[in-house]
Amino acid sequence: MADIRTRLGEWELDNPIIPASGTFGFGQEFAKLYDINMLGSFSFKGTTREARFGNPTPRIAECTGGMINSVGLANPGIEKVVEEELPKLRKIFKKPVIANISGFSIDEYRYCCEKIDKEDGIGLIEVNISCPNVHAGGMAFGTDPAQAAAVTAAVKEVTGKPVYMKLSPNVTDIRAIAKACEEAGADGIALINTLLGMRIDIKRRKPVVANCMGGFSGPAILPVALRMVYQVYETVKIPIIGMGGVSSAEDVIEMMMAGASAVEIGAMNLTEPYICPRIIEELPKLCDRLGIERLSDIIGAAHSS
Amino acid sequence: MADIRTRLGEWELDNPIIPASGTFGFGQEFAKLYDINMLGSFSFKGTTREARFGNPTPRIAECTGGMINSVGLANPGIEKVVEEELPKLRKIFKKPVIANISGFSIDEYRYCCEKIDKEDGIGLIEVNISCPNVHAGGMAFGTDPAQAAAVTAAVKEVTGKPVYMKLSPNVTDIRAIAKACEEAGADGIALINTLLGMRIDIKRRKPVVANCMGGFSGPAILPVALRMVYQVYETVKIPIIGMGGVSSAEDVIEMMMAGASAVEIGAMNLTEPYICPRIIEELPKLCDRLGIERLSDIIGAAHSS
Amino acid sequence: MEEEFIIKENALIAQDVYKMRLKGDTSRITMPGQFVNVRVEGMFLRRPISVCDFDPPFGSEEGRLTLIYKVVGKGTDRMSTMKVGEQVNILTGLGHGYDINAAGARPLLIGGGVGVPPLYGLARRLVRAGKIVDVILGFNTAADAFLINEFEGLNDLYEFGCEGFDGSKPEVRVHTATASGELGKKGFVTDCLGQIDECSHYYACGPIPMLKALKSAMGERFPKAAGELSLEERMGCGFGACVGCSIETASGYRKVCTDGPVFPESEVFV
Amino acid sequence: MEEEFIIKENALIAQDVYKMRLKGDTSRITMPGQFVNVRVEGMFLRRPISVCDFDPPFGSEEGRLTLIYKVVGKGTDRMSTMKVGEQVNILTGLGHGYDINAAGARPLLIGGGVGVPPLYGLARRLVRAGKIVDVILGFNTAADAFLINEFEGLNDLYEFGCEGFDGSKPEVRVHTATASGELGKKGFVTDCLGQIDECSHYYACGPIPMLKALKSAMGERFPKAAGELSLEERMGCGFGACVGCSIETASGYRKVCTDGPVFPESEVFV
Ligand SMILES: Cc1cc2nc3c(=O)[nH]c(=O)nc-3n(C[C@H](O)[C@H](O)[C@H](O)COP(=O)(O)OP(=O)(O)OC[C@H]3O[C@@H](n4cnc5c(N)ncnc54)[C@H](O)[C@@H]3O)c2cc1C
Ligand SMILES: Cc1cc2nc3c(=O)[nH]c(=O)nc-3n(C[C@H](O)[C@H](O)[C@H](O)COP(=O)(O)OP(=O)(O)OC[C@H]3O[C@@H](n4cnc5c(N)ncnc54)[C@H](O)[C@@H]3O)c2cc1C
Ligand SMILES: Cc1cc2nc3c(=O)[nH]c(=O)nc-3n(C[C@H](O)[C@H](O)[C@H](O)COP(=O)(O)O)c2cc1C
Ligand SMILES: Cc1cc2nc3c(=O)[nH]c(=O)nc-3n(C[C@H](O)[C@H](O)[C@H](O)COP(=O)(O)O)c2cc1C
Ligand code: FES
Ligand code: FES
Repeated sequence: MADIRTRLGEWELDNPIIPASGTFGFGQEFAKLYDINMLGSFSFKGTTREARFGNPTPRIAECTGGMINSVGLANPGIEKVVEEELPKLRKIFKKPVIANISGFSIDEYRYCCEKIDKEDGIGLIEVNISCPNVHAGGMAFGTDPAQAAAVTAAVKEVTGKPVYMKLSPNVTDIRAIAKACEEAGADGIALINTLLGMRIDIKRRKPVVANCMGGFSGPAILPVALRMVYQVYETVKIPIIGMGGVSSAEDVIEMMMAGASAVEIGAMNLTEPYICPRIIEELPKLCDRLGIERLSDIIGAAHSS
Repeated sequence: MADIRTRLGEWELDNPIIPASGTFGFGQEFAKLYDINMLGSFSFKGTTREARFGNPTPRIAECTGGMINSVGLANPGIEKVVEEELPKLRKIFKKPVIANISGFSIDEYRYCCEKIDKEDGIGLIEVNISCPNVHAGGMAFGTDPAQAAAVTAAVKEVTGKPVYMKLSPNVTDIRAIAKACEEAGADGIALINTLLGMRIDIKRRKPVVANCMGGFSGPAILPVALRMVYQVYETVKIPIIGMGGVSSAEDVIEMMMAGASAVEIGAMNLTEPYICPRIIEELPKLCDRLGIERLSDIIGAAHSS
Repeated sequence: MEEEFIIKENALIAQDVYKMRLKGDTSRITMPGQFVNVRVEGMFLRRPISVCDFDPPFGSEEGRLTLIYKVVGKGTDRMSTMKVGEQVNILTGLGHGYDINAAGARPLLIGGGVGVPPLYGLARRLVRAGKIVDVILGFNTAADAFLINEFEGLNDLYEFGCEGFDGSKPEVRVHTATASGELGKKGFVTDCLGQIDECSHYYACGPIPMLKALKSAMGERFPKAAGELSLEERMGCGFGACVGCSIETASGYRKVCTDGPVFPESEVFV
Repeated sequence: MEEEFIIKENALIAQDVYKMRLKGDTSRITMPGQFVNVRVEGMFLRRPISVCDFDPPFGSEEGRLTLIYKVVGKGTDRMSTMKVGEQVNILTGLGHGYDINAAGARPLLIGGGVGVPPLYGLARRLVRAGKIVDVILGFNTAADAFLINEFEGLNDLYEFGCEGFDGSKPEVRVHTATASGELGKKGFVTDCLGQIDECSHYYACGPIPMLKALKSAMGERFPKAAGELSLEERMGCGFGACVGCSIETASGYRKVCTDGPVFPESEVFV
């Protein structure tokens, strides 16, 4: 049987499968469905300084091969996450978790990461820089290399934990952003977040989601995600967590061959709640069929040397 | 029965349905399947100064809800298009056609548009600026507002025909590109071209298409296309031809409510060759069901006034 | 939570409205007012549909599940083409349903349009518990109406005493309103409130404007009766993971899919 | 071009290889070596499959179409689960097939693996035209082999004279090679060329390495025989619209889907 362990820097994961932030809450819902300790890890719901309701509803729309969400970082706020969610989580999840942190200012990122830094059982911090920067005209931190670097440097100052910058795909040149994060000290890159998309309700003649636009994800976006992971792998030396549209063991292999050391699965958790355990079961068998002895050997295999 | 005519500037189309460039050749293949005069118009295969084989094969890959092509602007060259294809076309197609022009330098765009300017039966010129600029490091003309404006201004100098700039979606801010084109004199905007994507063959451990990456299109990209058409409609005053993932009469309505005056259909022609006549048949019925008397009334209807 | 069901019936019962009967493991469904999330081929998201009625698996008998849905878009259209014998993948037993224990002696059920189905399973259980149940059903036209006979039928079912109950003779009193006036009272469900003489507790499901009108009408007619309202919201998952379906309530943010879809009337701002 | 077919059979005939028999309008198929493009639910692109054999519609009889395909990925896997009676949407009569008129008296057919199927319909027509046909079939192992008996069977079929022909007694001579040596000659199709005494023209279909080896071996063994090779390329449309399948040939760029899939051996660089 193939060895499906993988590493993110110093951290060895039993397998590369990680439910993505925003699709797995703080683990409690899925813990009722299966033993979540079988996962490589999971990334908890994007957390900000203050509690947030998020955007007005409706905030979900159907698309071919995927969905739009405009949940808008609904979360209980860092205080409550640290004081309530993490202790609850530790009772059911024995592995390190990924802390997904968001913010609307560099200060907010720093504040949240500093809080998380003091916590045990955090495998790494995933810093989501796709939120609009309230201090700089509302363009996302993740769309400008200089701002991406500034967030990276700021959070690196306040935490000793590995910092993975989670990039937005809504950019002209993802390589420039990834490179800027690496140079500012990031320990890894996570990508992709959702594509900005919209749907219109032709009966009501209005956008389907109240917030007009939202984040598009699911199997439909896999080709874009693979392309960006591939590009970033050629650009940086730090490990990559690949995600975007992954829905099968085959897709996991594809993502790793593109350059990912581990793979997150987002929207598919919502419609097929047992997707992660199923992929974890299938993965060693698929490796055997493909003649892969150690999964970690194939990271970046699609690149011509 | 609803009136499904629409206008692109001075040009009145019997209906908004236009097969997209690269998926309809020069009309000959489809003319064997149905009377192509029922179309609003069609956009012919992207034409460059020289004849091009395009990229090496394989250059097609399957995706969820779409496909990747790395055809790479294979075309017979402007000379042959003008001397052979257009005369052949005029025998079977009685409506104005859309001339899709590509280039790798501003000179090349100018050269081709000047040639086309002398031809009859051209409804408008669609200038595809998603090709890499050989004189400026290979980044596409369509990813930089200044370069997009430079191409627009250059071709406007050599032609009196309406010039629609066809934009690439692989950018951080589509509004800035569209605005730059409008200010440089464009008569309209066509969008979106394909998303840059890739797939990996996990058996061969190599990209599926020989050229590594390619253009991703088909129903999967509709949400991104709608979002961009919506954004551009709020940014410019010139008409928009909307495209990207349209596969049904409902999608056509959605695209027009987002802001498109006419709608192109690309990849779907390849897998469902009768898609355009079917949509043209369905459209007035759907309008009736939705209480739309004149299709042109709904252009931009999803925008809050 | 994820179960395979087999379709036993999928029939048109009113204009654009279908009844789908299924067999499978219903053991996770525990309260009327809960819903299921149905996988529909070709759609990414599942489609949430209220449990109209259910029976738990019993011995070697499989569980029974009835759904009633209206074709409003691509997903429900596709559902309407599913065939008897086909397998359907369903997330079952989702959400928090109606609290039967709060019914009191004279519960009142109010349903509008496709809000009617979940009240049927509730009514059946209330009758079984020996209650005198008033049911107000509202539709636009006669062509849209369904389940009226079935609600009436609950009276026959229990006349033969096929279930034990707590003494008082149970009964279902059906009141109908149609906007067109073709059936029952001309008007809305609220126009039937005059026909109700007593109400210990109420249960409602229907479009937001109906719930809004009802809430204020009930406040006047039966100010002491507490109520429960079933809400709808676009859902990403249906089991609490995506926070797509949040609403603001008197007691803070709540997820329609897990904290609801049934909420105490006093909690929700409709 | 777009037709609905009904599946009459979809059976495993060798390791991962299925034979699908269909009924429908085959009138656009005119030459063996053409292909069809099959819509497979859940896939965006259609799947190109060679016509193995076909009969045109005749009177009230529908046309018959046989496809043989190997499961190599998601699309063909899905095809293998299609059921008898199911409807399949197919673009038919695509491409340019084998030129029967060029056969001469002693045509030679060479097929490797899933390149074998299109040669069957060709062989049947050549026999009907009174030819003595040599057929070389190459497979990896015995488990991969298929159609051998059917090719042999073409002899019986025509012994009863059920078709008129031009005088000479037609015949099919089947030569088999397997890389494993389990069946026929151990080795490749080229290793069977020694068994062929005459060749007026040849027709081949198989993987590129086979075509390459064949082209040079034929140049030595039968330098005067012209040949036709069937090529494969990933396709966007299959009917000439997307230029996805272009190749460079001795006479310029050609589309595999419309100018091919069968090309004169002298034209193509394999
Ligand atoms: C808890 C709950 C219980 C429901 N019970 C029933 C029932 O018993 N019978 C019934 O006919 N309908 C019921 N609905 C509404 C039903 O879910 C929608 O009519 C259905 O999802 C529409 O799908 P569609 O693809 O046909 O429409 P489309 O408009 O094409 O759907 C597009 C997307 O919007 C969502 N959507 C559309 N309308 C609604 C809606 N009203 N509520 C939630 N999501 C919606 C769809 O699920 C899908 O994701 C219920 C909804 C909820 C939330
Ligand atoms: C003209 C022609 C005739 C063919 N005839 C036959 C036949 O008679 N029997 C048979 O078994 N196979 C035949 N093939 C090959 C067959 O098309 C592929 O095996 C099939 O498309 C694989 O689909 P998949 O989804 O299972 O594989 P996947 O690898 O999952 O397919 C992914 C994509 O690649 C394409 N693809 C994969 N392999 C090939 C290939 N070899 N050629 C072209 N496209 C490919 C698929 O069509 C699909 O678009 C033919 C191909 C061509 C071009
Ligand atoms: C409902 C939903 C909520 C999300 N919330 C967050 C979030 O809070 N923080 C974050 O970094 N990404 C968030 N994402 C993005 C995912 O983590 C992931 O990057 C993206 O969905 C692409 O993966 P997928 O195609 O597998 O869904 C969210 C995605 C979805 C569908
Ligand atoms: C096979 C193929 C070839 C294409 N070639 C061109 C081209 O030559 N010029 C161009 O402007 N766009 C080209 N496109 C892009 C389409 O015109 C269209 O912008 C894009 O595919 C999005 O529409 P769709 O999702 O409906 O396919 C091509 C697309 C495909 C699928
Ligand atoms: S629908 Fe996902 S949390 Fe309610
Ligand atoms: S496959 Fe489209 S031109 Fe050949």
